[in-house]
Amino acid sequence: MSSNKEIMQTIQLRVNGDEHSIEVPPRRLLIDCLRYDLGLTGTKEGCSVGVCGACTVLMDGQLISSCLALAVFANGRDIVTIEGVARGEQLRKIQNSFMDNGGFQCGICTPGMVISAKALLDENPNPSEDEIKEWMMGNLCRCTGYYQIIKSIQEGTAELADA
Amino acid sequence: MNFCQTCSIFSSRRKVWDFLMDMKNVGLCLPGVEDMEKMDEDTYQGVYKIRVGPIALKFQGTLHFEIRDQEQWHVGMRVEAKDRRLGGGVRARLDVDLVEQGPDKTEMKVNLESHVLGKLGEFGQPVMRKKTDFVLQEFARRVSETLGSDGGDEDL
Amino acid sequence: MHNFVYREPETLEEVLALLSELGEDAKIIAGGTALIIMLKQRLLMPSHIISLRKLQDADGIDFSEETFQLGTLTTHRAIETSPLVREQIPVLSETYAQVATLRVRNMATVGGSLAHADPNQDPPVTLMALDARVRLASIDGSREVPLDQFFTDYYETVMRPDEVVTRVLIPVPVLQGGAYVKFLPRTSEDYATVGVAATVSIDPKSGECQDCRIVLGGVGPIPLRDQGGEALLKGQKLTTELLREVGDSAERLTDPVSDSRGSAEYKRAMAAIFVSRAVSQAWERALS
Amino acid sequence: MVTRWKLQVRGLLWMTRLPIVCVCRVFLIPQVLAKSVRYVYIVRPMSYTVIGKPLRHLEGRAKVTGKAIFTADVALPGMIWGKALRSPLPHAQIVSVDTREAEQMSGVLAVLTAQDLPDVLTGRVVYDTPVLARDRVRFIGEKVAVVAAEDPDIAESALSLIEVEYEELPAVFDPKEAMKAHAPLLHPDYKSYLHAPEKFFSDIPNVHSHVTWEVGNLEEGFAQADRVFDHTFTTHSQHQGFIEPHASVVSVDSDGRAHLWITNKMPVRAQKLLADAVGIPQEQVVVHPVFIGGDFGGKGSLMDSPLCYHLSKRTGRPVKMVMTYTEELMAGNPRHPATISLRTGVTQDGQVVARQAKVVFGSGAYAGFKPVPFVNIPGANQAAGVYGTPHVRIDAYSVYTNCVPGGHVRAPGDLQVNFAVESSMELIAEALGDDLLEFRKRNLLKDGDLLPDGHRLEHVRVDETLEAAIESSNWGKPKTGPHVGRGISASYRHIGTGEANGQISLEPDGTVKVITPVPDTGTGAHTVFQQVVAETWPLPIQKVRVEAKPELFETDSGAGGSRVTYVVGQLFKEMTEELKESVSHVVAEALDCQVGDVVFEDGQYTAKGVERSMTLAQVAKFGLGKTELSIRKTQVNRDKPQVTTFTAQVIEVEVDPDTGQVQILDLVTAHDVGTIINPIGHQGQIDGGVIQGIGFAMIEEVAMEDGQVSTLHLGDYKLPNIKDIPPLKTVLVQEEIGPAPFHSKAIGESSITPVVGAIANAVYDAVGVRIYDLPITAEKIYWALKGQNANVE
Repeated sequence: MSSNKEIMQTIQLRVNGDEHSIEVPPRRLLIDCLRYDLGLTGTKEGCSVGVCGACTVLMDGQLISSCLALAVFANGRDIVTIEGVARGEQLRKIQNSFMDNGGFQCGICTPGMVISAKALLDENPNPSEDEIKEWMMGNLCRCTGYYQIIKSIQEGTAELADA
Repeated sequence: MNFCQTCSIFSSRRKVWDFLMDMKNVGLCLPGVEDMEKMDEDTYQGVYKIRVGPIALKFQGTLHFEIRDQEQWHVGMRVEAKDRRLGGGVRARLDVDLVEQGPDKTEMKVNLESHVLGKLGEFGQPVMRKKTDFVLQEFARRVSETLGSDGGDEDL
Repeated sequence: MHNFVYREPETLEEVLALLSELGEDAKIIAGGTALIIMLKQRLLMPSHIISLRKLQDADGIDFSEETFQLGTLTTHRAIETSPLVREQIPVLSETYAQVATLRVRNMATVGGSLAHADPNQDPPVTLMALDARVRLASIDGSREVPLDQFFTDYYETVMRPDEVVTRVLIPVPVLQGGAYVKFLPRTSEDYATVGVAATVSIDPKSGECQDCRIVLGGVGPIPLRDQGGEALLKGQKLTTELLREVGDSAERLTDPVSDSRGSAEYKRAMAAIFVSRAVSQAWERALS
Repeated sequence: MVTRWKLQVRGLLWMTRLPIVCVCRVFLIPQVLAKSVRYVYIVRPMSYTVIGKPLRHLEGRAKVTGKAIFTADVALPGMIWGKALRSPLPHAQIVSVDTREAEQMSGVLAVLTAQDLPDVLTGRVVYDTPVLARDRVRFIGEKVAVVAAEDPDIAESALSLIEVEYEELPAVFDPKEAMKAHAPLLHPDYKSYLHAPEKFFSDIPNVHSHVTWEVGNLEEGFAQADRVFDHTFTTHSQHQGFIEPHASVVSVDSDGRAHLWITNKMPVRAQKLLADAVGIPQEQVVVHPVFIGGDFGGKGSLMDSPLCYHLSKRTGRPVKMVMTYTEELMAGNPRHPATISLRTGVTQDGQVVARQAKVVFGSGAYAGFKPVPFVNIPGANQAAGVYGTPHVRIDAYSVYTNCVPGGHVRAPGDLQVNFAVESSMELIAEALGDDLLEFRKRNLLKDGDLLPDGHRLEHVRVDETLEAAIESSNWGKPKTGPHVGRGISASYRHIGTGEANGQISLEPDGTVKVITPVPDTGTGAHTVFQQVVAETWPLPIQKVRVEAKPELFETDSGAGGSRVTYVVGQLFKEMTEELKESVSHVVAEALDCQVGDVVFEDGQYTAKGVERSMTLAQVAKFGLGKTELSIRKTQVNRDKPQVTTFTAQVIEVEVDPDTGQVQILDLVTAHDVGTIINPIGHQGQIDGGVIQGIGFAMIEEVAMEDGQVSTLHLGDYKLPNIKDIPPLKTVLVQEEIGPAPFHSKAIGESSITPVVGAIANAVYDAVGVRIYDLPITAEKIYWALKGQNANVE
């Protein structure tokens, strides 16, 4: 249990297009690696058991809970976090849509919501209300009651917005 | 959590009483109890192991006689045990009443009030409850079996 | 979480050799959705974690004349979205689609879910109703276990510590109609209060049940197959009365725990209701 | 005199998908108001430039890009982690705590117990809560020791090495038991606690606050009654369900100043509370602003921050503590469970003339999470509901038990009591053979009526609101199935009062900067301030900047109690007018003209007869160093407006008679609103409240057995997800009358309250099952139906 004899492992990961080589203990969770080792605190921790979706990231294009993945899982993989959704100052249309339609309030679930919504729109640019619900049911939001999130997704696209 | 178990034992009340007074016997009838050791007249120390799937719990603790009332044919025991690795424990109160049903037939009523504490209590309580219920059923069954039984009532 | 050594072998042989060497000190990780929670809670503190994630050819869905095969690392989502599964065994993709949320389905694997043996899961229930078998491998060789003999208790199976699930096999053709009905009185991504899978084949001439399987999840220490209810159905036409009897038969079989999804008594009563719903849905599908 | 029109906002305003019906009623004559009304309402059609526009929340970009920094995101050089050891027992004496082994562990920097801390209690009002349990623990989850380590895993490991010896004490979990003569006393010294309100002391065991609200004469009221009804209801505990668990970071610098980052919507209050809790002067605490990941009333306490302080002081390192969600559910500050007993006197012709209510709240082990001076649950005073009752007496008891301490959750007490009131109204109407709607309408509050707290209401819009809800729903129409039912419920919510602070200045770049100590908890409050200032001037919205700087203020009420738009908005409106006046003086000086001649046009200042014009930036430059271009103000607003806000809902459900499962087919929520400052935020409050209300009514329960919470993660404590939401229709009964800026009203705590009563009533209408005990689960309905079939009912 003591930390001094701990075996470290070097992992290579690509986060939002940037290559990183980091030394982590195998017990390190991906969420902690992103938040503390890489300083990408846009990924949030809510429930810690994979239910709330605040920690959602994309690993090789698939939505996962970064609180339920070891950092070593991401070795050699491609990770996209909320920080990688916009291109620099240029937002995606879905991000603008969340702002225009009240898709967030406190903002704690928003990174996970936006990532999930973007992944949906990448796969299905015109989702029906039911398809949105089915896809997004793993992202909890306590503030909005979801109605304005549905609207944000219906009116958004995964494309980059005009700068 | 409260558990009750009642069974009929084909043995005199006196014999059942004597049997229960020897903690070694009690230990043998409780599945998972190991290394029961006498500390003093009323206190025993032991290890209790229980498995829930891949989770192996090992409690170390004491069993203490609080009541030995032969006039009322009532035994009261207190159990306190800890699993240090997990940071949790069990506190229980076990009450046994013996009712004479005939010269060679005794009804044993077992009542267990148990609390799962700390980390252990935080998760999987429903399954722990089920497991505890099983242990108690098994206790009644083994006591009956050792002393003779009519198969026991499946009365929960 | 505690410290552990993480191994990520690339061949099954290496996995099995490690398991044989480390025994109970090692735990297998695949998708990780269940194991990582237990590690976080420190309910498990193995010294070694052996990952199957780098295993070659351990995922995938294959279809032959006799069996439908799912590789151990196939994700829930892959089964849910596979056109082959949808076409051949629609009830299977429907079942996997009802597991928790998209993120869980993207990570959780077929083999992992079976080895975890949580009685509240959905897939084992349907797989059992499809007469599935599990292929296990150890350093001593491999064996196949019918799923209805695989689970032994809460979170427990017949697997030895040195064994790993390599494949799930479903005999084909499966029965004509299948349904998985999940009772969710709270939220839509909850575990089931009770989940029931039913598969039915009907004689087109007589309209009578030729064969069927009924399995219940969430109402006992393991998924429960109701052979009594199956016997009641076989050779019969469907009537409301028969459905009620089949439901009652299932109810008697159940041994649920009381929890936030309902009291044991309620779950028992719901088992009867949902068995009859699953059977009538499977029946309808068998006819169409 | 009254023009009334109905307007479908679909496509007209920003909402296109959700059906919103807007009923506007505009009084053309301002003098309609009675003299007793304190506020002069000027009614005019919407002709604002920024008010009423669906503006993006100003912090939106930070939130959708992941750049918004919340407490748990704060990273400081050398930062270490704290974790708390919690009591496994509900009530016990602490015999000894042995931390030696934990201290030895590699990576552990400090282990503290109560012995290492000053003997000080803390709390939001009453100081009754120890930072670490000293000699006794009073609930499962109470903190007993704390470890600081290099990482949270090490800290967690060290916790299991701390040995605590307890001697168990008799515990009491049910408030009714706790009030009995020989119940164990949890806080024998309650009366000596700091800020314990003497006025509300009680001699009943464990009752730490007994509040009475009374109007009329109860005896007289019951004497007038032809029939008297008694009903008792019980309600459960609900967690706020914010997705961000409580977190704190404290860094004690070399000057001994404590820098604090905390999930707290009242940061200035937190500064004072922390100073008291750790024994340093208030100015030694510097609160840094952070985003707050959901509040819903629950984030007003210090939570772990005093521990962070002590650990930081001990180790010389910044210390972060983030509660796990399990800790939140075990030891957060959930909604108070309650027992509500109502006695109602009604005349032959269906007039409610008397209401006696006894409301018992399970306070939990400590009262320190309660933020009101009387240390009780304010919503209890709604026990007459929206019904004008001449004789009312309400007794609210807040009772210590060995359970998790309760706190405020959106509309605290309102939900519990409203469920009881709205259920009992139907029980009474049914017993009288009266029509459910007519019985209600006959008894609704009217202008000039007194609320149970003695507050006189004016401009009561409950009738119109209820009517609007009915009209937009299927009430009275044929049902679509045999197990379909509809339920009505109505409520009111006061507009909160308190102290507001702010600073407003004209900046060299020509923008107006607004500084507030109030964080935006997600309600869009900062955008509201921006709009209020921009409209008042008027300026384009981009010319107004809002910043949260709690560290600049010494006192402030912070966010909560449906107060922010009213008290803070009003302050900023006045300050804007003052600043504008100052600017006019500067302009007059610059342009060498009379102040009265200064004109502001098209974003430029000029004056009558003067050729030159100045931009705001030029004015700022000219006025550089002039103190009057930066105004700072404190305003205490204790005047509870006589206008309140009403909500009426009609909910249609279908019940599966085989399982008891309830599906909401249609939910109509009608609101009596003033000017809507920002429709995005306004609708967001309505939507979120409704869904939180559904969670409370049917899904969520902090379930406890012998003081032990059994729903300890979000897999067991379920929050409604996007697939669980019903069709929602919002009806806005609008009238430009409201005490807040531009005749706006409060909305944040309105929509949540009536949901539970409406569902309960709808279930009864659908299958004849009357729920007296919340939550309304499928299982309860199922067993009730079973009982009915066996003719038990």
